[in-house]
Amino acid sequence: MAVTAIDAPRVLYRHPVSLTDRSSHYCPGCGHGIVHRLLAELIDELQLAPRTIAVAPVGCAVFAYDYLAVDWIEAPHGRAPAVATGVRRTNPDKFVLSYQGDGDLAAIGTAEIIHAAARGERMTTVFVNNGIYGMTGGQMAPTTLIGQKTTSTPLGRDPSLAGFPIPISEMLALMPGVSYVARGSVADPAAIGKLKAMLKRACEIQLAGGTFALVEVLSNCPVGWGMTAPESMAHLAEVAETYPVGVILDREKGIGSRTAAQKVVPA
Amino acid sequence: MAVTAIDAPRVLYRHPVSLTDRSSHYCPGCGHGIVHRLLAELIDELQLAPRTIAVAPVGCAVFAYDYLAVDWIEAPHGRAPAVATGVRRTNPDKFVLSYQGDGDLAAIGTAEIIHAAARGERMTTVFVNNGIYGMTGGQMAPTTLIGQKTTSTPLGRDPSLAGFPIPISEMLALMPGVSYVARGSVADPAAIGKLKAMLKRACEIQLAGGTFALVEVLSNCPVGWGMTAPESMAHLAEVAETYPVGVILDREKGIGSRTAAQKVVPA
Amino acid sequence: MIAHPAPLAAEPLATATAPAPAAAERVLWKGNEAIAEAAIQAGCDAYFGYPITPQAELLEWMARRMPELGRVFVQAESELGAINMALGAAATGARVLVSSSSPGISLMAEAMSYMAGSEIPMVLVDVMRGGPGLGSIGPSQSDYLQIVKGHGHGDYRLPVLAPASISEAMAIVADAFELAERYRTPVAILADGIMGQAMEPIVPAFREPARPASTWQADGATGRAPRVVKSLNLRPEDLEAHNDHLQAKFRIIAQREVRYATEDLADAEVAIVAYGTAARVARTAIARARAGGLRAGLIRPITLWPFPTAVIREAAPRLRGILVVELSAGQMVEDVHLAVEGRCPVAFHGRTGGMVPTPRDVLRELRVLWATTTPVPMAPSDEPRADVTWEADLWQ
Amino acid sequence: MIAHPAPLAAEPLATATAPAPAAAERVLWKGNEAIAEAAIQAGCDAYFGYPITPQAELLEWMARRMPELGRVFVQAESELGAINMALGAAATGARVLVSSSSPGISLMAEAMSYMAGSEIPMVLVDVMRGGPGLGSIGPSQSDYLQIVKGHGHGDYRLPVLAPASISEAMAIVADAFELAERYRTPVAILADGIMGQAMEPIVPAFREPARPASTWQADGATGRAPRVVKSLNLRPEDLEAHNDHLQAKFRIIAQREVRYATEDLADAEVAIVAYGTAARVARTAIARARAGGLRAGLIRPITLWPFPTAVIREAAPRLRGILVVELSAGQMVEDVHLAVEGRCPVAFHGRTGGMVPTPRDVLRELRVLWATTTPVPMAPSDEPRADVTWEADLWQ
Amino acid sequence: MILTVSPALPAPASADPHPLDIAVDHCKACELCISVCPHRVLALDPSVVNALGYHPIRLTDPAGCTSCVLCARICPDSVFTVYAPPRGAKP
Amino acid sequence: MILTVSPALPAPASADPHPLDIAVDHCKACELCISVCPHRVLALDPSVVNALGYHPIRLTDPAGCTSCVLCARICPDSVFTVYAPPRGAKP
Amino acid sequence: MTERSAIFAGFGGQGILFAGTVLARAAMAEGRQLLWIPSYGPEMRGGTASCTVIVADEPIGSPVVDLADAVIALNPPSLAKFEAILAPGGLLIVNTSLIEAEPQRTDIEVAPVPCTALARAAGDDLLVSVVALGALLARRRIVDVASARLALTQIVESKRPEILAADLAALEAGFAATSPVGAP
Amino acid sequence: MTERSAIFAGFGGQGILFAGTVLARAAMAEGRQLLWIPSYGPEMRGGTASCTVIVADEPIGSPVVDLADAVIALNPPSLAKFEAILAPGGLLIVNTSLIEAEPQRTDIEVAPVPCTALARAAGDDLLVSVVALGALLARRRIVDVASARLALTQIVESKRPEILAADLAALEAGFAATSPVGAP
Ligand SMILES: Cc1ncc(C[n+]2csc(CCOP(=O)(O)OP(=O)(O)O)c2C)c(N)n1
Ligand SMILES: Cc1ncc(C[n+]2csc(CCOP(=O)(O)OP(=O)(O)O)c2C)c(N)n1
Ligand code: SF4
Ligand code: SF4
Ligand code: SF4
Ligand code: SF4
Ligand code: SF4
Ligand code: SF4
Ligand SMILES: [Mg+2]
Ligand SMILES: [Mg+2]
Repeated sequence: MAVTAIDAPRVLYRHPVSLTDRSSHYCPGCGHGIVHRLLAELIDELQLAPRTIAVAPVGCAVFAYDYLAVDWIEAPHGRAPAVATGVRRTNPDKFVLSYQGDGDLAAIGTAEIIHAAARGERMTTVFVNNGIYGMTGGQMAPTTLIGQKTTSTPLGRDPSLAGFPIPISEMLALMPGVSYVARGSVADPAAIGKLKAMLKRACEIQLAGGTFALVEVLSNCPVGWGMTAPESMAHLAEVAETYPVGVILDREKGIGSRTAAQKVVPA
Repeated sequence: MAVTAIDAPRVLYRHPVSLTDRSSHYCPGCGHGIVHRLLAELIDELQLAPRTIAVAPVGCAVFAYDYLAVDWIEAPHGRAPAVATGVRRTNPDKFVLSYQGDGDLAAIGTAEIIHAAARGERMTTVFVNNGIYGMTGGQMAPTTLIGQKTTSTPLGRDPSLAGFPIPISEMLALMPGVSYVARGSVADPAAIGKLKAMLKRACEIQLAGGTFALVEVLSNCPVGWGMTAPESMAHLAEVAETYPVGVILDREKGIGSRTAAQKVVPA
Repeated sequence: MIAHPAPLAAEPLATATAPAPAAAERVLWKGNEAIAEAAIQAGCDAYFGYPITPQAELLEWMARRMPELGRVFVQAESELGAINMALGAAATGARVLVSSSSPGISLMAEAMSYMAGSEIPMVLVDVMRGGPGLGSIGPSQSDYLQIVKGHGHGDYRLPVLAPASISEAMAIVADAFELAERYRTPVAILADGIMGQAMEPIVPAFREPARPASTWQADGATGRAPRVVKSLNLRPEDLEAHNDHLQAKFRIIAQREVRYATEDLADAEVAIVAYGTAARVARTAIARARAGGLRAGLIRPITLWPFPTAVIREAAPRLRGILVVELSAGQMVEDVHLAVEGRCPVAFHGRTGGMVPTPRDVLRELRVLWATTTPVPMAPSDEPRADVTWEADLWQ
Repeated sequence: MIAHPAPLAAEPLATATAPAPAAAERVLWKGNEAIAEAAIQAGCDAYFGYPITPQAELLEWMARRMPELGRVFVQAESELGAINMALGAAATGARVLVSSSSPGISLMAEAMSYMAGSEIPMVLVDVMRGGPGLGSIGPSQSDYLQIVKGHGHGDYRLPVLAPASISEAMAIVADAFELAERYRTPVAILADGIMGQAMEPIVPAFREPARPASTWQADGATGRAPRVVKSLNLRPEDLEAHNDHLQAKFRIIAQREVRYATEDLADAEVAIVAYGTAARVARTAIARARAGGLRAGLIRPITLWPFPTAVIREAAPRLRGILVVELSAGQMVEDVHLAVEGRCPVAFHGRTGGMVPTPRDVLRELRVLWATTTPVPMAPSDEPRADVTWEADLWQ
Repeated sequence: MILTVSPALPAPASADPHPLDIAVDHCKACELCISVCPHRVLALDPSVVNALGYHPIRLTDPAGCTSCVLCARICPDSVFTVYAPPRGAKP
Repeated sequence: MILTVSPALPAPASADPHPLDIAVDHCKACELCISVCPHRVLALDPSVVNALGYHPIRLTDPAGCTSCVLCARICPDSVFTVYAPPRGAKP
Repeated sequence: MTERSAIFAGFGGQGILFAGTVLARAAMAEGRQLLWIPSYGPEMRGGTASCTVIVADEPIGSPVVDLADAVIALNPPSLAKFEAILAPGGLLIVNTSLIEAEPQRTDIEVAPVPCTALARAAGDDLLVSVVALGALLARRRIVDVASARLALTQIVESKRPEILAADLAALEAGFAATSPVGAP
Repeated sequence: MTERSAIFAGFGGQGILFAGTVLARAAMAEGRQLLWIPSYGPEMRGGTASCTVIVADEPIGSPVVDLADAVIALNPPSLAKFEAILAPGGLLIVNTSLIEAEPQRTDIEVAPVPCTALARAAGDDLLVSVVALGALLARRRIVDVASARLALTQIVESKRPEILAADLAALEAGFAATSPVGAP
């Protein structure tokens, strides 16, 4: 390795170029900031900035377009996958990035994400699952854990009234049009490292011409959860019991791939 | 067995009481008629007529309320599961029946059916999958087979443009709130017999206080498929290669039950 | 002076079935919370909603209270889910409330048209925010044209109530259920971000409307012929007959259910027409105007449909001009023009996007209107002189 | 006599890029098919739709033609999907068409509001059917209030074009794209079941509007600063500024883009105001009326917003009365009242639910109007005498 | 020549019980029953146009019918009422 | 007494390179970095209120920092720039 | 010639729209103005389908016909539904193969034609409305029968040449079935 | 007494809405009319939050205040934003712990109070707006300080009794921090 002059210190980490200098509106310790930073690092590393068309959700991350220096289109709540489909079909040579929260993707936007996946749209979706509606004040999301207290489940989520957490990523992984589905976490630096690898894979699949790729991120909402940021990160271990971290489907690598047919017991 | 007077012939089959006498508007040989008849038979056998609140879809079966002599509510296209949820929650002692086509349930109504299932609503859904939009003139449905010609896929469904058939029943079966998911067919009298058994199970689960139950029916659309009725029934064998017939989930009997967790490869 | 049809006013307060705070002491509730509790006390059987600012507290109040009372609360997967759950529950005869804010309201257009067509009673609250699109979460009145004119497809009208204070909002909730069931129609309540978020001390007095014996709902064909609640009539002849029936009903509502309040109109040279929060700003501006010797008055529509056309049309010739004030770029002003039909000048002042007109701005506009118009010979007025307090706006 | 702004009319026909049937021989197409092909020839890059009667043939035509031409066709999972795909595609600068019918249109309200707020150009075709609710599939004009007034939430206006013949529909498609892109706004075309399903022989002549150099779309920040296409402005001050910008734009459109046609108006004692299919019925009724000595005329709005207020207001004093004919319970009639402002009596005749007024009915209403009104001294008219053929309605 | 248009519903159950009652005016001539009848004793009747405009089904050979009920199981329009063969009738 | 409000961004990179640059006015005092710092050399500074109104992070013991970058990996607000320890610096 | 309007009505399966299309194409070939309006949607399955064709030399106004010049009733319901809409002196073609009922009006011209029987003779019941079209043109020269023959050929040749002969035979049979009475 | 309006403004974390609520409850306890209007939604995270309280003896009209009787500015942005809205002679309380800038207007009454410092002294930076409320009531008797003490007690006791003492101390500190000048 080349000799470095003592007065030119090596930089081990610096603010990514694609991440703007504005201080974010996110609450202290919010995982959205971590995910934004990882995406900015990847956009820099893969030199995607000039060819990316990103779609912003309605959720706390609606302001993503203030922080990631690429072209953005704001989608109505839950419709990012449809908006991204329109972008994809009319811009075959661009990199299409869609960013959604769990209320956005797994509640109001259920039909849109499932059909974008069914069509095998060539796009990369970042799905930030913090188990709550952060933006609107901490109401239950479809991903809220059983027993979890939210402003719309004050006594904790009771499945008999409010239903069960929805395994949306597993459902998406059932579809032939899907190339990659993984679930990562921002719980700690190690998990964040793995998460970045998943995100990178999800981007590279699109760049290689692959179909629909999605990374679910187990993230936190300290405010909505009524915890300190460190507490909320620790709590992600419990979340992972309902939403196990790992690669759910990597069709190319033969991980988790399965046809619907294999799951039926003939009558 | 009691002696029967020669002039009092035993009736082996007769028009069900709950099936009205109006001749249906369905095309010749349409499976909806068969499914209606089976439901009428079950309503008679289980004496459900006085306590049933049924929800009609938008599709050829919108007229179901003219043929099954129970209370009906017409739902907007795809929203039957939400409408049925409203009925269920406010009428705990009634029998809630929801009837949907594949366009209605698996396209526009994707979010509603998935979340009714996620909430584990105590209702019985009949899902008539004829792989096409019959009512509107034979356009592609999410369930249309690869290569199948429809009025909106004139050269046959090309997955790279129009996506893949969606395994919606298998997806529903992933959810903890679901008790029963099965796929039957109207291909021939034997299949119709099995189908009736599935429908009966789906009704009895609700009557026993169980959660969400759904029976997918592989049905035909001779007009939309451009086949004679007998040809269309024969074609169902091919359909069953993409949509295998059988019980997908019977939680009580431990068939097909699986938690999302079991399907993840830890990173 | 408050105008409302005798029947509703005549009805005695039903004692609330759900335990309510002792009517004696005042409570400090947000508008969203007050509306929710008023619905509960009005006998609401089921609430379906989806979170959105600035109405989230309404949903959250229901999330806590309804299960306590053994009633139905469902946070739906979307506004589409919520409004269609409401359709289903209401079609079985349940008393149902749904609430949302502008973008969510837009998603309910199809189902609202279905309910109007199927004659399903239900109450929808729109706590309006700035638009268009995602807009802002600030207070607004820019859904007027949507809710009053053209929300869903097809020929139908929607009774729309617009409270101007939290107390009035609570009274209006009971009236909304009553109207909905009396006429078998969905009814809308238009509020705005300030109405939803502000707190006023309120006397927790409630009313539970009697339930009409209804013979239409699909609640299981026990001992009777099956019923169908539907909007489909494939034969145009049948659908036209149904539309004629609906139109006849709408004409009756238009005749019987107009509600509005007037203040200082008797001797007014100029009048403001405004509803909801805009009317409150107008009220302060009018007070300042009168302090400065400019005789201004207020006409405050409480029902936006049916619109108080007659009172405006009757007052117009006696006025130098009318100033319409809205939290919008100019929506209700169309209905004012339809009422005035050129009988006097009509000016407009509006703020958009979450901004609210200030009393100072409105006063300025009043002065401009006064200065740019000519005096009208005072006709003997049939208006009572006495000013009206906001409490008096309550319909009990 | 056809009124339209110079700019559009002045523009020469661009030669269609997609191979079109030889302009010589006439073709027999359904309205739905003609509109679809006209869009293709106008340079439509992408179509997103969802099946619904009576517009299914439009989607099916696109399903066949667009892939042939290497362009984008997607049958969405729903109208919500379709309109949001359109939002995405159009936000990158593509020329996009979406079509549906009444119930499907209702589901597009939110996204339409977003597009208006985000200033995304796009053309939406509504082939209206009988409502409310599921209604019927018969022809109707009962989405007028929805599309023209209050479809989505928030303060925005939508340019709305209403063809009365298949040929005119084809010309209007090109104009719609041009308007959409010139003003960065969604534009709607209102047709009805008959317009969509009927066949007329048409000369396949097309126009592809030039593409404005646009500097706003999000198509990848190559060699430039990133762009954001959005409608959110959380600070009310910002959102109000944006609304002021939008309103200024709408005022310009209202000034420049009014289109209408008049027939037999010069010497008319009574006039019919009607658009689309209703105007065709009116035309036959007027011919029969004149054959019987009753001098009737026609004012046919081609743009429903901006509405041809001026021509109606100007004609009103010279008329015994105006008869508004619609396939609805009375929707456009509100705008006619706003234009007339009491200057002459306004009568209404409408059929609903898929029923269509007959020339006989309209003639009867004309006679009643004539008989119940008083003559007006003929003022010298600025209207040209010559009758106008429907072909002349085409804007090239 | 005038083709017979069948009388309106309900088709009167014939006095003397035989294997099948056929609600002629409900039949849409889809031929599903024909395709499943193991004894091929069903056929459309071109001499009749029923109320729906179809040539309805006819039992060509009552004796050949074993009352197996397959036709009734598949008929989408519930056209058939099936009776057991008279006692002592040979299978 | 007046609490110091830190200067507006950007925080000037100090001339003499040390393990960390801290963009003080981006810090929201969430303490995530503190929770992951293996050497516990980070703490909030109560004597300062930054532009966002928080007591921002401070490197309490520059010598104790090993430039392990964990703080930067988890910081949601990208507050840190991390430099390698100077040559020959003991670990 | 001024506007002429004809309404074909019958069972969904009787080729109503087809016959209307043949008439429309014939009119277009003659350089005429025309408007072809179908009944559409699900009611076409079963029940009664209808198709209105208006042919004229000037631009056509109203797409709805309240005074039809000709009604072709191919099944009982359509006779009941459309007899009333005929203009005085209008032509009513009755498919006597399926319709036993007698028309009520006396101010119209009735042409009883066993369309279904003739169609079957020509080879297929489904040709019934082509037969009726032939009969219509024999009584009312809305278009020249030659133009109809041409249009029929163009349409059928491309899709199902094998049945062209039968189609043409049906047209002739209908044309021959009723003696040309009344004004052209 | 006619209408009196006060606007509290500062960082999201400075307890702005809380102080407003205490004032509102105090006014309600006194049987007055009042209107409490928060700034709401996501902008409350970071950025500047504000809360308007109007107290009156007659029914209150406009919820928007264009002539405030008092503004409590707890951070630099809120001074910039709300100074202009003060009525002539209005009271401006400036949190000198965080705000170095000087108010521009000369026609208003300025009360510099080191609210944050006093709050910290009382036990917690977060009590800053309670301190400010105390200062407000010292200069403007919108409600009796006793009512405020009562309201504060009622609210805090139920939720977090352990911090009640500190809250009351903060109120007193603020009240003591500025000598009662100007009209009650
Ligand atoms: C149609 C519509 N419905 C509701 C809302 C209100 N809303 C804004 S964000 C949001 C959900 C946010 O939750 P999530 O997607 O999980 O994102 P998070 O804030 O948790 O990151 C909702 C319901 C809206 N803006 N539009
Ligand atoms: C909102 C809306 N969109 C579209 C339609 C038109 N439409 C009616 S039925 C139908 C789909 C029918 O397909 P399916 O659900 O498979 O039922 P099938 O007719 O095949 O039994 C559609 C798209 C509608 N009525 N409403
Ligand atoms: S509310 Fe939750 S998700 Fe939203 S910014 Fe705050 S912490 Fe993050
Ligand atoms: S169109 Fe298809 S599904 Fe509909 S009735 Fe006809 S055959 Fe059945
Ligand atoms: S199955 Fe039924 S409808 Fe079909 S031909 Fe046989 S009897 Fe007729
Ligand atoms: S009962 Fe069996 S044998 Fe008799 S007709 Fe029916 S299918 Fe044929
Ligand atoms: S993680 Fe970042 S924002 Fe949080 S305290 Fe550390 S430096 Fe500040
Ligand atoms: S680099 Fe490592 S040691 Fe240094 S402060 Fe950050 S976490 Fe602590
Ligand atoms: Mg979330
Ligand atoms: Mg189908």
